Amino acid sequence: MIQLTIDTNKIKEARNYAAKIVNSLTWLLQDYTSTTIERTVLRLMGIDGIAGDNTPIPNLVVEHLQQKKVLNRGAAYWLANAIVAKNLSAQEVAELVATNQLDLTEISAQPNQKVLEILDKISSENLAKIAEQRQIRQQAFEKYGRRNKPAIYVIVATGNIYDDVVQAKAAAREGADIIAVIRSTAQSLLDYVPYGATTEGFGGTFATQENFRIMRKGLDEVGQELGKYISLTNYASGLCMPEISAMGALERLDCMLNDAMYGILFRDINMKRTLLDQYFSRMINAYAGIQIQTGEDNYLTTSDAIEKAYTVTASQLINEQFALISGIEHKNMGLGHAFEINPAIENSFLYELSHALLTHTLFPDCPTKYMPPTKFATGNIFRTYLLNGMFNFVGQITDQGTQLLGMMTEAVHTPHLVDRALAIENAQYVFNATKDFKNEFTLKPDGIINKRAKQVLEEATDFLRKVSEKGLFQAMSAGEFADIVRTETGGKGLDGVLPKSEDYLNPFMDKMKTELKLQ
Amino acid sequence: MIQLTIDTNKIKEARNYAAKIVNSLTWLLQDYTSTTIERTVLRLMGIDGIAGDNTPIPNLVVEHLQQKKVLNRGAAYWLANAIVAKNLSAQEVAELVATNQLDLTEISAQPNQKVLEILDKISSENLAKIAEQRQIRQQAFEKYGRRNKPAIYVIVATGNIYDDVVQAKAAAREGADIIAVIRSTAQSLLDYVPYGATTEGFGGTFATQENFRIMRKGLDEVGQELGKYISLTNYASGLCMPEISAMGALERLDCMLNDAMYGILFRDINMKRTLLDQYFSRMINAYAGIQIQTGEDNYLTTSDAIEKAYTVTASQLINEQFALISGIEHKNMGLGHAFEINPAIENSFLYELSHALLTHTLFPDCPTKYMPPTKFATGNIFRTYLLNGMFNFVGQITDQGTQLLGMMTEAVHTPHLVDRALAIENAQYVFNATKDFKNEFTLKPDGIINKRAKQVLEEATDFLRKVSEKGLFQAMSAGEFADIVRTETGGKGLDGVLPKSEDYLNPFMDKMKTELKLQ
Amino acid sequence: MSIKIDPTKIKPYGDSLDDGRMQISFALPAPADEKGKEAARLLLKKMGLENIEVCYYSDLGEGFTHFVAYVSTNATIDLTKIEVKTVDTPVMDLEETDKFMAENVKRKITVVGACIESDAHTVGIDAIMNMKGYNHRFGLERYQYFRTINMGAQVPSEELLAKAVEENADVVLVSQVVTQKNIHIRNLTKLIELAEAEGLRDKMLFICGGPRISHELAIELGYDAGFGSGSYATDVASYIAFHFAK
Amino acid sequence: MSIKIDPTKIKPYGDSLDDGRMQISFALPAPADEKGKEAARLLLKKMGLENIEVCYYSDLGEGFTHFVAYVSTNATIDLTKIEVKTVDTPVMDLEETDKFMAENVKRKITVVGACIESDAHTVGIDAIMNMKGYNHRFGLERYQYFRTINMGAQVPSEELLAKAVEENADVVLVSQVVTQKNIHIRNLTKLIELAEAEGLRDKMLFICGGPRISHELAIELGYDAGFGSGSYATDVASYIAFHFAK
Ligand code: B12
Ligand code: B12
Ligand SMILES: Cc1ncc(COP(=O)(O)O)c(C=O)c1O
Ligand SMILES: Cc1ncc(COP(=O)(O)O)c(C=O)c1O
Repeated sequence: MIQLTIDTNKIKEARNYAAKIVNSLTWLLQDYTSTTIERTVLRLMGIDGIAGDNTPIPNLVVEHLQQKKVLNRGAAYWLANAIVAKNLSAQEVAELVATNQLDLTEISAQPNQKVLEILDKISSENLAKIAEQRQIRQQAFEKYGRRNKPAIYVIVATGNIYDDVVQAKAAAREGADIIAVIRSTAQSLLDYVPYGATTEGFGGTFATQENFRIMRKGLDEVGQELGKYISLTNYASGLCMPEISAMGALERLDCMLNDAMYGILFRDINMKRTLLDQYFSRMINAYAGIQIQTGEDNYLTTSDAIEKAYTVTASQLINEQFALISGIEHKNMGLGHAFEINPAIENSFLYELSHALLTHTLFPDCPTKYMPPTKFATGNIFRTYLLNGMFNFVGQITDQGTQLLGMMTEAVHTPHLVDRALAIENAQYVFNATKDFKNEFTLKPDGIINKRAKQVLEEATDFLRKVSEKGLFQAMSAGEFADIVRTETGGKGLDGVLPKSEDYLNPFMDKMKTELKLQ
Repeated sequence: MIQLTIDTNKIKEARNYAAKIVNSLTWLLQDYTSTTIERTVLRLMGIDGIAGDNTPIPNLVVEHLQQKKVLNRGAAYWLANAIVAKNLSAQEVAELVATNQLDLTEISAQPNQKVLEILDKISSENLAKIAEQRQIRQQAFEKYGRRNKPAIYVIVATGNIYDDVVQAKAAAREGADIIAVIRSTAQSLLDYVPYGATTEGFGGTFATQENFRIMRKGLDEVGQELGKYISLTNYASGLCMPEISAMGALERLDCMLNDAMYGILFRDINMKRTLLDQYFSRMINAYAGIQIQTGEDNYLTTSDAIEKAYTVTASQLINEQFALISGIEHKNMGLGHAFEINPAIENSFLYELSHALLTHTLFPDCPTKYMPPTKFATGNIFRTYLLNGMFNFVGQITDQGTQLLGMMTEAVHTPHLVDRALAIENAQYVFNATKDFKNEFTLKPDGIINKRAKQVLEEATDFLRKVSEKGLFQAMSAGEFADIVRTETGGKGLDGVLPKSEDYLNPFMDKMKTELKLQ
Repeated sequence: MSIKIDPTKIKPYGDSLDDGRMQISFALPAPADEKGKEAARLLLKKMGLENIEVCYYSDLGEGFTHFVAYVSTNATIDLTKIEVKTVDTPVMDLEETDKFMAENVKRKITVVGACIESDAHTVGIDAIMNMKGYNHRFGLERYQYFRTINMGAQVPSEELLAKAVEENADVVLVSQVVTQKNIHIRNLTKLIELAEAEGLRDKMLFICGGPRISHELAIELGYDAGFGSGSYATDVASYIAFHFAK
Repeated sequence: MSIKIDPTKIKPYGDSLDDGRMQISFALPAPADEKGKEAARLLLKKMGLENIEVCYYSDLGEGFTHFVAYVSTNATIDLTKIEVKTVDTPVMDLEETDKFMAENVKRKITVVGACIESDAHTVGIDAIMNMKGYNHRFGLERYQYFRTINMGAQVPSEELLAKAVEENADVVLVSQVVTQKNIHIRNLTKLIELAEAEGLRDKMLFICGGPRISHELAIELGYDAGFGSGSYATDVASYIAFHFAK
C-alpha cells in the first residue's frame, strides 16, 4: 500500500473530538423517540399494508396514538395490549385501528406480564426473520466468495422497478457487485413509505418493500446463474430512515445509504428527528449485518472540494462515532468521500489521491465508499468517461471498499443501459491494469500529497474541536457545517419527535442492544 | 522523476553492441550511393518540377544518368559540367535532360576547377536556404518559448491538403504542438515524390513539396495568431527518404519520421538501399536542425508487446548509433516506443510504465516519441478514449518528449475533426492534473516495474550481442528482427544502389559532414 | 484554393467538407452477433442515414446489445435563417449595475427565489442569488439595489408565490435542474399557471433558470426570461436592471 | 409483470422500453453558441429525431463546433425478418479438421494469400495463414492438409493471380484492412474482375477477409466467402475443408 506519513496522535486527537460530540447527545438518543421509530416498531412486529387514502397502516396506527397523546409509551405497548386483550394478530389489530374500528387507548390495560410475553414472542419471531436473512447472505458469501474490492457499485434509476430489474441484471452480468436503486426525487421528504410495486418515479424509483423484494429476487436469480452474490442497496434517509432499514433488513438488502447528518444538512430535516432516526436505523442495520454507507460526497457538491475537504474528514469521524454507538462494526462502515476537484486545477489528481489516501489512513478497516466526479461533468461524455477512469485509478490504488462508478452521462440523465455497461468496463480495465500499482511506490514524506493530507487532517481537527466545544446543535445553528444554517427547532419533522415516558417499551431496540452489546 | 534502479554498466554494454553493429557498415555508407541520394542532390541544387508523364525532373535526370551508366560519378558532377559548358542554370539543364533535348554524357568534360567552383557556389547558396529556415525556427522558439513537454503531436490525414490545413489549424488552436500530415497508403513504395498540391489520398495525404509549403504557411499563420510556434512533421521513409528530408529542410518542417530500419522490415525495401538513404537523409535533418523520430512502435503492432519489448529497446539503440554517425544530436533524436500491451493483461499498466521508464532511462537527453495504443483498439470509442488517457498519464509521469495522441476512433477511421479535439482535451487534462505526480513517488527497487525493466534491457543486450556477432545483414536474413526475414539482395529498390566511382562528387554531403564535424 | 462552406446548407463534418459524418451509440434489444449488427444497420438506414459503418458491438446482457456506428446524414440546415431568442440586454458587472440602478432604477428591487416542487438542486439558484456567487462573480445579494430572499429547495409553487406577495416582490426566480421525463416543464408550467390564476403574472418579473433552460424555452412557457448553464448573477442582474429602468 | 419486447418492432433502448434513445456526436460548421446549438437541434429534427437534447457543445476552432446530443428515434426494425448470410459450415478445431480432411478430402489443399494492392496490413492474413496463428489458434500452415503461400503486403492483384496459377492453387485468400473511401471495395472488385477475365474465378475458391468484411459483403462482391473481425484459422479451415469434401 501507498502510505501517508501521518502522526497517529493527530488522528487520535481528531477522533476524540468526534467522540465527544457524539457522546454529548446521549440525552436525546436515550430519552426520545420519534413517529418514524414507532412506525418501524410496528413494521418489525409484522404490520404492513395500506388503508384509506393509500396510507401505510403503520402511519395510521402511529397517528392514532399520537392523536391520543399516548405515543410516548411506545407503539409496541399499545399493540401488544390489544393483541392480548383481543387475541388477534398484530396485523389484525393494526388493520382495525387503521380503519377506525378500534381505539387502542380504550382497551383496558392487560397484565404487564402478558404484554411483555407477547412482545417478547413477536419480537423474537421477527428478529429471527432478519437473522435468517443475515445468515442467507453470509452463506452466499461463503459459497461464492467475498465481495470484490473495490466493489463495483452502480445505480439503476429508471423510475420503473421492472425496467430497473432488467438494468440491474444486465449490470450484474457485466460485473457489478452492488446495485443501488436510486430513489425518486421527492421521496425523502415523504413522512411515509409508499406501498407496493411502482412504475413511475423521477430520476429514481420509489423505495417500497415490494420493490425491494422484486429487485432482491431478480438479483438472486442472476447471482445464482453467475455464481456470485450480488448485493443490493437503497437509501435509509429522509423522514423514514429506520422504516427503510427495517424493510431492508427483512428483504435482505446488503448495504444502506445511511448518513447521520445528511438529512439535516441537505434535506432540511430537523436535527433531533434525524439523529434519533439514524440511531435506531443504524441499530437495525447492525443487527441485520447490513453495511451502512455515508454521504460525505454531498459536502463537495455544494462546496469547493479543496477548500472544504476537511468537512468530509470531520463528517466521516462523526459518522464513525454515531455508527459505533449503534453497534455497527468498522467492517460495516462504508464511510463516504468523493473525487470532486475541479479537473482544470493543476495537480488536481494529486489532491484527489491525497484525500482518498487520507480516508484510507483514518479508516483502514472500513470499506470506504468512494464517489465519482459529478460536479464538473459537463455533458461531454468522452471527457467524463476519462475522469471516471482516473477516479477508478485512485480507487484501486488507495484500496477503497466500494467504488460508486461514475457515468459518462453525468450532467445529462440518470444512467442508460449502455452508460452503465461502459462504466463497468472502465472500472474493470483500470482495476485490473493497475492491480499492483500501490505496491510499487513509496510516497515522499514531504511531497504535495503528504502535505495536503496533513493540512486537511489539521483543518478537520480544528473544526471538530470547535464543534465539540460548542456542541453539535449550536455549531449547526451557526452554519458551521457546509455553510448551511440549521436550527434545533427548524426543519421538517420536529413534530414527530417526542420524549419517551417512564414506561416506554421498544422490545426490538432492547433486544438488539443486548445482542449488539450496547448500553 | 521516478527513477529505475538500473546498472549503468548494463546500459553501456548494450550501447556498445549497437555501436559495433552500426560501425561495421562503414563500407556501405561511405562507398555507395543510391538513385534517391542522387535525386536528392539534384533537388538540393534547386531542381524541381515535372515533365513527360508527370515524372519529377530529378527522377528523369537520374534515370538518364543511370541509363548511360555514369551515375556512380554523382549527378552533381554531370549537372555542374553541363552548367559550366552551357552557361545555363541547374534547372534549365535538368529540364533539357528531362525533355530528352540534352544528353549529359555527350557534353565534353569541363575543367575540374570550374566544375568544383560552380558546385561550391550552388551548394553554398542552397544550403544557406536551409540554414535560413533553421534560423527562422530557432528565432520563433526563442520568441514564443520552447515546445511543451510532452509535446502534443496529432496527425491529420484527410487525403486533401486543404482539408488538412483546416484540421491542423483547428488542432493548433486547441493546443497541438506538432502536426503530422500522414501520407497516403501507397506513397512509400513509389520511387519518386509526387508533385504539386494534392487533394486525393487514402488514409493520408501525399507528401509533396507544395503540400509541405501549404501546410507550413497555414501553421505559421495560426501560430502567429496564437503566439506559439507550431511544428510540422512528415515521413522521410520509403523509397525516397533523403528527397523528403531535403524538401522538409527547404520548407521548414521541424521533425521527420526517419527510422533506419523501418523500410527494410515493414516495407520490404532492400536493406542496402534503406541504410544508404537514411544515412544521407539524417544528415540533411541534422543540418536542418530537424528532429528525427523513429518507429519502434511498429514492432509491437505485429508482435506481442511484452514478449517482444526488447526489440524496441534494441532498435532504439541501433537507431541512436545510426543517428550519431549522421550528425544528429541527442536533443534531436525522437526515439520511438509505444503503449501497446493487451489491456486485458493483469498489471498491463505497470508493464507499460516500466517500458516507458526504460526508454527514458536509456535516453535521458532525447525527446522520445511515445506512441498510443492502437492494436487493442476495438471500435469502442469510449474505451479507446480511456486507454488514451492512461497512455497520456504514462507519458506525463515518464517525461516523454513527444506524445503522439491516441484517437478514440483508432480501428475505425483516420481522425475526424472531433476525434482530434477530444484527444487534445484528454492529454491536456491528464498532463495538467498529474503534473507533479512523478516527483511524489520513489519506485521500489524490487517491484514489478523495476524487475520488468531489467529483464527487457537484458533481453535487448543479448539480442544486440547476437546481432553484433552475426552482423546486421545476416541477422536480418535469419529473421531475427520482428520474425521478418529480409535478405541482402531481396526487397524493393536494390537496383537503385550503386558503388561510387573514385571521382564521385556530392558537394552537399561533403559540406554537411564538415559542418556537422563528421568524418 | 481552400475549403469553402455554404452557410445556407451546413452539414456535419468529419474530415471532408459536407461528408455529413456523425457518431451514434445506442442499445438495441437484439443479439450481439452479425444479425444484431444487421438490425442496427437497417435501423440506421431506416432513419435515412448513409455510409453506415457499425464499428463496434458488445453484449449488454438481458438480450440487449450496444452498437457504435459512424454514419452520414444528408440533412442540411440553413444557418442564415436561424433565429434564437436570447436575452439581449447588455451585460454589466457588479459596479456598473450598481451605478446603472442608482441612476435609472433608484430603489431596491426585491427578488424572491426558490428551487420549486420536487427539485432540491440549490447550487444553481444559490450561484445567482447568494452573496458568494459563482466562479468569482458575486450573487445578487451583494448588489446595492437588490433585496434577495432565497427560499431554497423543494419549495411548493404556492409557497413561493405567497412569499412573493408577502414580500412585495418585483422579481420571482425559479430554478429547475431535474429534467427527467420533463418534470421541469411540468413544474414551471404549474407555477406560471398558478401565478396567472392569482393575477400575479403581470405584477412581477418571472425568470427561470437551470442547465436545460434556454431563453426561448422560458418565453414559450410564459416566463419573461430564462437562463441556462453558465449564466452568472451579472447576466441576471443586468437583465433585471434594464427591465426596471424602462 | 415485467418488461416485454416485441421482436417485430425493436427500437433503441435507453432506460425505458421503446424510448428510442440514442447518443449522437458530430461537428458542424456553426458557431459555438445558442445559435449553433439551435442549428444542431434543427438538423437532428430534420433527420426525424425527437426529444432532442443537445447536452454539450464546444468550439473546435476554424468555425466548427462539436455537439453531443441525446435523441429519440421512431424507427423500428422487425428482428424476425432479418436474414444475414453467414458462413454456416460448422467450426472444427485443428485436430478435427485434420481428421476430417484425412477422411473426406484426402489431399493437400493449396492456399495462396496476400494483402492486395495498396494494403500493407499483414497481421490479419498472417493470423489466418501463418504457423503462429492468433489468440492461441494456429494458422493454416500448421494444418496437415494445407499447403500455404503467404505473399505478404501490397501485392498487385495480377501478381497474386499469377502466383495462384503457378502454384495450382485451390484457394485464394485476400485481405483488406484499409477501408478509407471504400478503397477495399475497389481493390476487391479489381481482383475478382481480373480473375473472371482470366477465367480463374470458378477454378478456385476466393475468400476475402478484414475488419470491415462480412460474409454478406463478400458474396455481394463475387467472392465465395468473407470473414470479419475476430475470425480464426479454425473458421477458415473448416469452411475450406467442407467445401472440398463435397
Ligand atoms: C450537486 C448535485 C446534486 C446534489 C444537490 C445539492 C444541492 N444542494 O444543490 C444532491 C446530491 C442533493 C443531488 C440530488 C439529486 N440529484 Co443531482 N446532481 C447534482 C450535480 C452533480 C450538480 C448540479 C450542480 O450543482 N451544478 C452546478 C450549478 C452551478 O449549475 P446549474 O444548476 O446548472 O446552475 C447554473 C445554471 O443552470 C443557472 N441556473 C440554475 N438555476 C437557475 C435559476 C435562475 C433563476 C437563473 C437565473 C439561473 C439558474 O445558473 C447557474 C449558474 O451558472 C448534477 C450533475 C451535473 N454535473 O450537473 C446532478 C443531477 C442534476 N442530479 C440528478 C438527479 C437525478 C438527482 C436525484 C434525483 C438523484 C436521486 N434519485 O436521489 C437527487 C434529487 C434531489 C432533488 N430532490 O432534486 C440528475 C438529473 C437528471 C436529469 N436530467 O433530470 C443529474 C443531472 C445527475 C445525473 N446525471 O443523473 N444532486
Ligand atoms: C497494425 C496497424 C498498422 C501497421 C501494419 C503492420 C502490418 N504488418 O500489418 C502499420 C504501422 C504498418 C500500419 C500502417 C498504416 N495504417 Co494501420 N493499423 C494498424 C492497426 C493498429 C491494427 C491492425 C491489426 O493488425 N489488427 C489485428 C488483426 C489480427 O486484425 P484484422 O486485420 O482485422 O484481421 C482479422 C480479421 O479481420 C480477419 N482477416 C483479416 N484479413 C483476412 C483475410 C482473410 C482471407 C480472412 C479469412 C480473414 C482475414 O482475420 C483476422 C484475425 O481475426 C489498425 C487499427 C486497429 N486497431 O485495428 C490500424 C489501421 C487499420 N491503419 C490505418 C491506416 C490509415 C494506416 C496507414 C494508411 C497510415 C498511413 N497513412 O501511413 C498505413 C497504411 C499502410 C498500408 N499501405 O496499408 C487505419 C485504416 C483506416 C480505415 N478504416 O481505412 C486503421 C484502422 C487505424 C486508424 N484508425 O486510422 N498500420
Ligand atoms: C447520504 C445520502 N442519503 C440519501 C441520499 C438520497 O437522497 P434522498 O434521501 O434525499 O432521496 C443521498 C443522495 O445522494 C445521500 O448521499
Ligand atoms: C517509422 C515510420 N516511418 C514511416 C511510416 C509511414 O509509413 P510509410 O513510410 O510506409 O508511408 C511510419 C508509419 O507508421 C513509421 O512508423
